[in-house]
Amino acid sequence: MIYDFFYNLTGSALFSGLFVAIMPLLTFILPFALFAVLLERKVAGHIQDRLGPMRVGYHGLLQTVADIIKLIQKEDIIARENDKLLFNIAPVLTFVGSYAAFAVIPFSSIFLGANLDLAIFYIIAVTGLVVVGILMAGWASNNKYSLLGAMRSAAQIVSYEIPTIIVILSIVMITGSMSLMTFSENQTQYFWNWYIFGGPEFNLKKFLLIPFMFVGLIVIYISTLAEVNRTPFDIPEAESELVSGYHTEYSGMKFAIFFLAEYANMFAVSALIATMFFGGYHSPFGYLGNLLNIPWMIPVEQFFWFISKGIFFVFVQMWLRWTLPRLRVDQLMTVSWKYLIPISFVNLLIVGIISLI
Amino acid sequence: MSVRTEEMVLNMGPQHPSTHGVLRLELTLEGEIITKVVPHIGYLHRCFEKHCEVMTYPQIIPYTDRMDYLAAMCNELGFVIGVEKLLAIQVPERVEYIRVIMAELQRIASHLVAIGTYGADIGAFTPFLYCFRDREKILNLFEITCGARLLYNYIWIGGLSHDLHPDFIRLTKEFIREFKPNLRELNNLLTYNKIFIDRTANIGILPLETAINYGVTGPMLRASGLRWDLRKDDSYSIYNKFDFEIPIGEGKMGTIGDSWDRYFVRVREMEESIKIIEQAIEQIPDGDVTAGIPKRIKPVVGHIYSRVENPRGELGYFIISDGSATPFRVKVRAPSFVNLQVLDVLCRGHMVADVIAILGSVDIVLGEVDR
Amino acid sequence: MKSFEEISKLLINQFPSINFEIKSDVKFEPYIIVPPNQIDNVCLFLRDNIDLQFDSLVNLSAVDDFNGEKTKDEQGNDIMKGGTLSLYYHLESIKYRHKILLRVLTDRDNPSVLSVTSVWNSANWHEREAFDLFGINFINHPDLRRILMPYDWEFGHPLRKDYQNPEFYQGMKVPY
Amino acid sequence: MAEYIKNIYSALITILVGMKVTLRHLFIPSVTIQYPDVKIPLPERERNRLYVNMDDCIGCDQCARACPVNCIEIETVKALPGEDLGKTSNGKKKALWVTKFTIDFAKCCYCQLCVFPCPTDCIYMTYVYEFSEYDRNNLIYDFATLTKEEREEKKENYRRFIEQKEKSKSEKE
Repeated sequence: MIYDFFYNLTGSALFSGLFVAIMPLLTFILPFALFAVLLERKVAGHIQDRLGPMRVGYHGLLQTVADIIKLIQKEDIIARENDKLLFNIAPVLTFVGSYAAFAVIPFSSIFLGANLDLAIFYIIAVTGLVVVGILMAGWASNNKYSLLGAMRSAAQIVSYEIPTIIVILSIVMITGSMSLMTFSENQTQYFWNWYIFGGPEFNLKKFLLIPFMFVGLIVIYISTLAEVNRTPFDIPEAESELVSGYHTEYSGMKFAIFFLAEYANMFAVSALIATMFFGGYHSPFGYLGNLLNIPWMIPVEQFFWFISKGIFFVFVQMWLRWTLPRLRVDQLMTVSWKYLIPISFVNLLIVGIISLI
Repeated sequence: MSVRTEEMVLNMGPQHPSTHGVLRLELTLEGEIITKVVPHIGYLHRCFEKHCEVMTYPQIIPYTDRMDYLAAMCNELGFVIGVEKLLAIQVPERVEYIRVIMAELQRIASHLVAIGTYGADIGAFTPFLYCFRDREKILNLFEITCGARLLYNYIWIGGLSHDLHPDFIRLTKEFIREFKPNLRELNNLLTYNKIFIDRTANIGILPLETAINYGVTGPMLRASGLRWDLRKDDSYSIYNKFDFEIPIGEGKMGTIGDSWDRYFVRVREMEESIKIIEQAIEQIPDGDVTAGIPKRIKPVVGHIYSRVENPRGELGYFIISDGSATPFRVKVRAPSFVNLQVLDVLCRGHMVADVIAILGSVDIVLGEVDR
Repeated sequence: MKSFEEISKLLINQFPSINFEIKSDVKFEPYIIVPPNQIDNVCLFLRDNIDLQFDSLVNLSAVDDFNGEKTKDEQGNDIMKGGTLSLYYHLESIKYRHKILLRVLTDRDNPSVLSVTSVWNSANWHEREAFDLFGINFINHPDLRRILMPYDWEFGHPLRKDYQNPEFYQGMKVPY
Repeated sequence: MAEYIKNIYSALITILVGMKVTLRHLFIPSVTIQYPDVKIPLPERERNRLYVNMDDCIGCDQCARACPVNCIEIETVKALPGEDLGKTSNGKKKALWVTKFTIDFAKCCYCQLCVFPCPTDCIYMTYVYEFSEYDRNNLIYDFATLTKEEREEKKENYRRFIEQKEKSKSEKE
């Protein structure tokens, strides 16, 4: 959508392609990251009966801006023993891994980077880059703790990729296509058409699907938690054991990029779940735009609903972080291989059978 | 074909976020599994025993606070009971009651720190702040009575420095009323949490014979299944007037004597301490607390070993007096110093992340280990 | 639950060759003086005997009796010659709840005692502390090195009564 | 298989219970205060910085002896027979010039052992707890009220008074 809009506006494929690539970053991820860091600290504070940041700005609203400024003017230390090239590429790679996924996520019917038919396939491939970035960071910092942290998180992300893919497969089976746009289109207006409640058509299949959709949701939510390295799977930055894992040696702007990558990844994953199960940018109760028949109002409403669903899931991730203790590395592997993968396979099998009816 | 893994020595500490103070653990690892743990201590050695040889008896009490700084009241109580035995003086009834209330409040506060930091070590940060929020109320109680929040110098030889504050009793009742639901809430949040149980059950199992042979005491010994508590077995002060039971490890979530048992024994001990405080508040008599304090303390020549149930174990003072106003020698049997020896036996065959879990369940305070 | 007399009688007829000194008139806690080279056999017997079963070493404290004759060294601070260091062993039986106090005397100049770590493991660190702060050498102790003081502290043993603080330790002024 | 199902079930239930607890706390008002703007009122037995009321101090050195860390240093000069030093608030006659009364708050451990033995209750603890300094020596507070010259002068005429006494005694023999 946006690409064609800019293409016939400017006529040059290069410029419009470039602009489409930058658009999500400038308009969405940076403000979201600013907001998410503050939200995390406020949520953590109020869960623990304290206030969270209150000093900078009214009720701490400018806290993240202050953090960013602090990190920018901090010295960017590169140790003598570090592998310079890898050390610098690592943070960029982890950020690219999560940022590239935004290209295909439909924020609303018109606001979409590129309408790929293989959108889901593309997202899974791109988020694989994050593993490479983390391994690079761990290896390049040339210190015992970072190496241990990097190896652990690489093993964790790879082993949690499998249940995610299997659950995505079960959704793809139902909708028949891999493009996120068709996912959202199928789950039209009202919430009972969402996939979590069995999809758009009214028949026996819908009611049979509901329990397995819930199982799928739980499995994919847990495994995406692990992919984003959030509690209870935040072993790479396990402060108490490995003194914050692979990004121990990073400081200044590089550390800020790692931080940004984490929050971008968090939202990408929540957006994915919202699109797959909770009807993407569709509002649960129909559009105000239709009632007052103002046509341009609908995309704005869709944008709002999409953002609120994403932020709700990000909030649940934060809520989990301040409730649960951390799993050990081998327990983490048993959860993935012995519990999540078998369950998701069985789920896939049953959903497959149901979708044949 | 066994994979030849080359041994890797990992130094944890002395300024590591979860070693509860300045303790350096030298771990020899094979891959992720630990083969040997050598604790290096002495970073916080302030030669308490050398100070005692030049200080008069009342001047030593502020020093005893600084040994186990999380249970200062119990340290003072141990020393003061020893000196009172040397002087063979009998303390008025009201002083005994206040000392029991203060020791039990201090036990709850110290266990709250132990449980809070244990949760934080495993990764759950929220229970740590809930525990410290409750502990603040106890510190306020201490503050209105004797003025200080952590190191009190409140229990003197022959009496106390101040009498109870007029509304101390009301505030203590209020604290107990608020604390019971908080304790249940903590259990829901942490104790029965499946991830917490997975991280602590069957980790660092301490069999009873090894525990006794290594001289381990306190919640660690009780978690291994032995009902041994100095308040009942070697009853000092007026603990025989209160009925409370001694919780021991039953291996509910794993085998008897694992880290979960040590944690859960401390949680149940807090409930018992509340029972003691409630009974003590009802039966507290009136009387003057500062009358019995002797002006000049010159005990007769002799030696005495007095011991007290500190939240971490048996705290013993071996005091030798040569008749002068300063003790000839004071040797302290610090519970954390003895309990730390078992760490090597507990950690064998576990992973690095478990060392943190085991160290948290052993609950040591470095001020007491290094003296 | 055995009283002090019964235990000392049992000890005497178990080890006729060793001459124990029974001190029961001492203030507050009677004790038995055991020669340093026999301490581990005595402790092994105390632990393994059926009706004694002293299975836990509660406390092991070293004391500088400072009873030699005082002499002045060149800087004028007094140095002790002769005299004894004594070790007090507090033993307790968890089963029978009875307690006993043993005392071992070694001379101050080169104190050496048999280690009881083989009997109770808790003695390991207690003995290392006694070695570190008093200089008592424990024979066949698993790894006898300093525990509280820095490992390379070569200015003597701090808890002795005639201990002098060094001026500098690795370039740092010691008396702050 | 039952074990497998039980694990999953107990994991989900305990996580949900834990989340219920933290959700409830999200709406409970926070217990913390914004320190520099809001300060907690201190109880009246609070033990913070010491204060010495010098015109009550008779220089008896009880507090210095009672202090476990020897952080109080007092030097006094005997008053000459003729001099009148005035009375303390509770009517005790003062006989010593206190030329030096310093408390080193870097060493003080705030144990309040010095407050109790003071006969005229002139040393007591105040509510001031924010007195940190950049330089450790600024923490040595000097409470003596005599100026530098007066201290020299007191020492001077006391020494002269002693010599006079020696001279008169030696003349008497």
